[in-house]
Amino acid sequence: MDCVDLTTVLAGITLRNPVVTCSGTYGFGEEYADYCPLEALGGITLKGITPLPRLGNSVPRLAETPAGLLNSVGLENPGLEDFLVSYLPKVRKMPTAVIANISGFSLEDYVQMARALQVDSGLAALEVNISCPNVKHGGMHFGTDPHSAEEVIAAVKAVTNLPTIAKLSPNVTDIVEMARAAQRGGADALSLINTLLGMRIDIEQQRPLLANTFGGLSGPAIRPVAVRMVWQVAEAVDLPIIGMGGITTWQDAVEFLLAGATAISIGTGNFVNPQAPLEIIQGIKGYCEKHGLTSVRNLVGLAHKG
Amino acid sequence: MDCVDLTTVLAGITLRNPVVTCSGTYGFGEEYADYCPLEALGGITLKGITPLPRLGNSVPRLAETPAGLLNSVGLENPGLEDFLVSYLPKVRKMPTAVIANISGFSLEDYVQMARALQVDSGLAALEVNISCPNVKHGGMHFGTDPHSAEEVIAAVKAVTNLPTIAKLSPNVTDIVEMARAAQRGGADALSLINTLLGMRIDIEQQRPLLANTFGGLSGPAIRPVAVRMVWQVAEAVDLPIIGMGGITTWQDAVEFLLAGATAISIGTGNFVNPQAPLEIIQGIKGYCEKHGLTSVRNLVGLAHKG
Amino acid sequence: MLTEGLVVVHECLGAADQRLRRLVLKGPIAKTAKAGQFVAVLVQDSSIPSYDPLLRRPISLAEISPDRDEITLLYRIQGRGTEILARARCGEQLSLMGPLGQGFSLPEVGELWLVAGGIGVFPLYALAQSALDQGLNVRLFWGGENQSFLISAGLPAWQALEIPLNLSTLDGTLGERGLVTEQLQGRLSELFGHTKQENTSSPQIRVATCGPKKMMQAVTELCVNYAVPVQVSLEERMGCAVGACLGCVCTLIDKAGTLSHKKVCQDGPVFRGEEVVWDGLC
Amino acid sequence: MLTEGLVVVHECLGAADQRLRRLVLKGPIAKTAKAGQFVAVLVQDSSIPSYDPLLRRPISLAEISPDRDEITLLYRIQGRGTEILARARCGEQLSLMGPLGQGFSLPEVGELWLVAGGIGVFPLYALAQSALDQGLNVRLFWGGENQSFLISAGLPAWQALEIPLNLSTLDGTLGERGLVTEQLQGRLSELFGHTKQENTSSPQIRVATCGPKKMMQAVTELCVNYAVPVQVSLEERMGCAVGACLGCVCTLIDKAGTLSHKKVCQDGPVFRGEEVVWDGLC
Ligand SMILES: Cc1cc2nc3c(=O)[nH]c(=O)nc-3n(C[C@H](O)[C@H](O)[C@H](O)COP(=O)(O)OP(=O)(O)OC[C@H]3O[C@@H](n4cnc5c(N)ncnc54)[C@H](O)[C@@H]3O)c2cc1C
Ligand SMILES: Cc1cc2nc3c(=O)[nH]c(=O)nc-3n(C[C@H](O)[C@H](O)[C@H](O)COP(=O)(O)OP(=O)(O)OC[C@H]3O[C@@H](n4cnc5c(N)ncnc54)[C@H](O)[C@@H]3O)c2cc1C
Ligand SMILES: Cc1cc2nc3c(=O)[nH]c(=O)nc-3n(C[C@H](O)[C@H](O)[C@H](O)COP(=O)(O)O)c2cc1C
Ligand SMILES: Cc1cc2nc3c(=O)[nH]c(=O)nc-3n(C[C@H](O)[C@H](O)[C@H](O)COP(=O)(O)O)c2cc1C
Ligand code: FES
Ligand code: FES
Repeated sequence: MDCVDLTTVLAGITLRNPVVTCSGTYGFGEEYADYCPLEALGGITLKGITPLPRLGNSVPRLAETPAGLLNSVGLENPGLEDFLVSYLPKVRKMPTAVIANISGFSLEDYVQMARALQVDSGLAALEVNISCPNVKHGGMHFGTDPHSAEEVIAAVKAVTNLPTIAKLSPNVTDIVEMARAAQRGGADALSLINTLLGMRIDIEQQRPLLANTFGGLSGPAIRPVAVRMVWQVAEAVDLPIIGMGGITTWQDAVEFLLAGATAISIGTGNFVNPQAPLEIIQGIKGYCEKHGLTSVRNLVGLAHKG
Repeated sequence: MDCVDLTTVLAGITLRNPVVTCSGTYGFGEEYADYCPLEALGGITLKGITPLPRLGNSVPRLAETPAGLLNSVGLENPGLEDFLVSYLPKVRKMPTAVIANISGFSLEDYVQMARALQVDSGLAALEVNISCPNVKHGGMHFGTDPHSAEEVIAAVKAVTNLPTIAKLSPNVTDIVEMARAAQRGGADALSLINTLLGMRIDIEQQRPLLANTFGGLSGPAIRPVAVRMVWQVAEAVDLPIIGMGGITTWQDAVEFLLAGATAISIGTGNFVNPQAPLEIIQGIKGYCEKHGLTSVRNLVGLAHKG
Repeated sequence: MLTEGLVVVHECLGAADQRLRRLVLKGPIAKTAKAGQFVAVLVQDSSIPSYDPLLRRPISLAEISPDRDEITLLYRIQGRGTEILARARCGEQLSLMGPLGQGFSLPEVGELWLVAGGIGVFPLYALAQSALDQGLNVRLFWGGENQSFLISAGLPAWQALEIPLNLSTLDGTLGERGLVTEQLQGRLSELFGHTKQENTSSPQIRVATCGPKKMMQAVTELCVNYAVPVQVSLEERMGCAVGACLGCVCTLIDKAGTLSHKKVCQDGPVFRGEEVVWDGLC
Repeated sequence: MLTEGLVVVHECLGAADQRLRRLVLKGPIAKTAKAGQFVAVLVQDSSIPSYDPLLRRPISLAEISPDRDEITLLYRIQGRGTEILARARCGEQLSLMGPLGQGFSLPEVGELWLVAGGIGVFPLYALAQSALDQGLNVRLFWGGENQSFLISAGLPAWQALEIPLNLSTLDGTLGERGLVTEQLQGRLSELFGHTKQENTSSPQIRVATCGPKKMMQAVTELCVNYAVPVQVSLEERMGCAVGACLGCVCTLIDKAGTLSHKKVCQDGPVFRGEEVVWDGLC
């Protein structure tokens, strides 16, 4: 029988398949509707929100690099209140698992949002972004200091009944230490990785190309770093991982699953091919069939055993 | 007058021009002789050496990634003694500034090599690699802990009269902190950056593609990270920087100079185009002419002033 | 909509040194598109996917022919993306997202003045065609570097529309020497005199403009002075092109003075000129 | 030497489903190259530089024609690099580094047996030509998947050399069914009997082999058993291709049992089979 079970379980949520989309690249779930039916996806992650509305950074916010993309959106978002009023009602109706993504500048910021987002909101989980490199104060601190990371995750866990996913920054010396901190804080799962801090200079203008000087590097260029971090964390920490960073093809997705990710998430890849998630789901299925696996869950971490 | 002065001064050494080649990618200086005359280069950096000979890691040691290259050579080298006997005599005759690169597994390792390498050896400078990510023990420690970094640089400085360049790892939370530590240790200059730790998985074999699992990521993919680190360190630390990471064209080189590098170094780019250093020297010259600069030194850090 | 466009024409537009290209694509987009909208083209060397460049390129629709299922894109080769695009051959399929964005809105009656700077003229051609189809009076103000540029960038096609043309070149080799805004200003003051006014009895004029930011800003200021409604077509670097990444925002200010961000790709690229905050920082 | 090669022939070799290509390049390399050496080809889509793939591809010289300044490369499309290479058109220039490596050494007199597995036959063709030019007796042992493969991969050209051919296929559609090593073993034992020996009075035979690692290892073991000198042409992933990066090492063991690393690109790709440590770990 060549029927493959694509469902996967992550932090207590059952996903239709292991393919999710990344925060900040998929808007609030409606923007790509013409390209990729939500009901086909394992889940989507919403744009990161903060307690208060933010206009974000000036343009230019985007710059291409070899096989990569720098962005300095700077967490532009409508703020918690408007999110609850204008967006959350739609989320309830979405035919897939919806993960909210929250960012903050203080412990209280995170707590305020986590308190407002509960199982009855229709969300499947809460992704706690402690890693956005675009915000001058706050973000980086939680993402690079294990003690703060533990504290913020614990504080979120204390006030929400939603499964909590800690999203970690790759801009650290020791990703395993950060993962362990999130685990101690009570995280139910980990998202790996956010963007690498980078920049480009416009050599004709002789100044940084991004208005904000620095930006987060995403896309295929960072994939080897992302796979390595997923691998290291999978070896050391017993939490499910959502792997991301440069996935554009099903082969990339399989690489993350073999490295130990339970699900994978597509960000920049959507910009290149808005049907990438669909093609990746098919590709993973085909790969399982070819290798005689009856469930995609059997793929997870397989490369560690060799 | 459109004549441009390409000479640059770095840690007390005058370089014919700011274009150097990276350690580990240019052998011991002779391998590329048919492709790129040494006398055209600002300098070359030799393959990293250790006190004892090393066979390095198993093959495969190389894997391509999008716009990048993973390597896990693992510091294969003939060891200090053979280096002194078989290679150093040739170095004396080389018509360019030659920088030796040393790696170690203990403070004593570094001291032993630094003691053996002095101004009278014909070398122009010593690059202390505290960042090689391929060695299971040792390397990473010096490269990621500021206190150890300071210690090892100070120990090297104490026993050699050669200008000392600290080569830093990008796999850290805070590159500025590491640069400051090297400065406290007495470094005369900094090399930024070594490779990012990454990996690839062979999805057919279902195991890591490199025999050593992890490798160092180099090439254009990492350039945005390298430029960012050069920029950050140039803002914070008053030491000349050799910028490297993904340089393949003169435009890339100019980007690093504008970010604050006094010289630049070409690694993986040589593999793509063994005449890249020559083309880059010409390109930098042309850029200076076009922008009315009489000396390449005027380019350094220019993008910070905008 | 994600769709393929079959390359049916891909040729040099005008003098080779202008590096302009005309690309006609057959596909379903023409059926639903309107002037001012754009497509996001995957620029890749044929069938082997590459990440270099990574992102699609937004290109405006310069002509829309629903009867023939064809859209025309006009572009200048200016960087890696367009250089690779320029290699697409007839018979190849290009991956397109589109039609994207909101496009221009046409007045019911009256006169439409198009004000173009350089290759900003391209999307205005589709607009001119729709406006003429609808029976509006159309006039083009167009400034460019020199005669060679204007002729290369489509002047003959504009002449074929038989509408009044006010041309300017920087070097005076064609039309008047100077900026397109000077001609616009001249014409506005001819009609309305030299002072600001809200004279609703004068002809119903609307302006649509596309070109360099500084020029569109100047056009907007002139129009605001004369109380002439103006639509501007903005450009910004794009990631997703569908409103999902917030890469391409512009800043608007409403009558109450409140600043907000809009997405050029989804809410634009066409905006009401009076609402645009031109210095972009907020 | 960094040089350009003008594509004068680029064609399908044999059946399309074998994905084999024949590429003839005109340039100075032919003047100095010898059999067993290789070139490092930049695989890029024409003039616009790309990092995808980043590295050059090493390809052996399958024919060297100094009189016409031509080298022939034969290759199989197996991945991104060769897929892009396959798009080079006649009249284009490819950037080449070469000739690289040390190549085979030919005996003065006697018989040269070539043992090829699959497309490992390609570099052996240039060797056969040199050996025949030098008046040596040449024999080919060649194993492949099936008849279609052998015919596609150049059997007619080998037949034209009028040398003895011992062919095997896995499915028995051409030559003997089985492995090429079985034929080699048969022939060796015919000549030397079934036991190990150092019989220097039997014909002076030398073996040169290229193919999958496991096959070359087996060939080497057979040769060592019969005290026949064997040269093997190794493959390893390459970075610089000139000995500067240490990416491509292989492990050798000398008579004293000392292990050392050699660079396949610079010290090889041809090595004495007896010296190769086949499991590669040290
Ligand atoms: C809505 C819209 C419509 C456009 N219509 C046209 C058109 O009809 N004809 C035409 O020639 N050009 C048009 N452009 C600009 C076109 O997208 C860029 O000129 C094109 O990307 C040129 O860059 P390149 O890819 O060759 O250069 P590269 O150097 O490869 O570009 C590098 C990056 O900068 C971005 N970029 C470069 N220039 C611009 C620009 N002016 N605006 C936005 N992003 C830019 C690219 O998209 C890319 O991400 C339009 C842009 C937008 C936003
Ligand atoms: C000395 C030498 C001579 C060769 N001669 C020939 C020849 O004459 N004909 C031919 O068809 N092939 C030859 N090869 C192999 C050829 O280089 C690879 O087959 C080719 O790189 C195929 O990979 P790709 O680029 O299409 O695949 P990709 O998937 O793009 O390759 C990915 C990476 O793996 C490397 N790689 C893949 N396969 C091999 C391999 N077998 N050996 C070494 N590296 C590999 C590539 O160089 C690249 O770095 C030779 C290899 C070496 C080392
Ligand atoms: C334009 C853009 C905006 C992003 N915004 C957010 C965000 O708001 N919150 C967050 O946690 N990650 C954000 N990210 C990071 C992505 O979710 C993802 O972790 C990263 O891009 C790596 O995946 P990729 O290479 O597939 O894009 C953003 C990325 C991009 C490209
Ligand atoms: C094959 C290879 C071997 C390397 N070996 C060394 C080494 O021995 N010592 C060292 O300090 N850096 C070593 N490096 C790192 C380079 O010197 C350089 O810092 C890095 O590759 C980034 O530059 P690039 O992107 O231009 O290659 C090596 C890099 C490569 C690709
Ligand atoms: S390009 Fe993504 S929101 Fe406009
Ligand atoms: S490929 Fe660099 S040493 Fe052989």
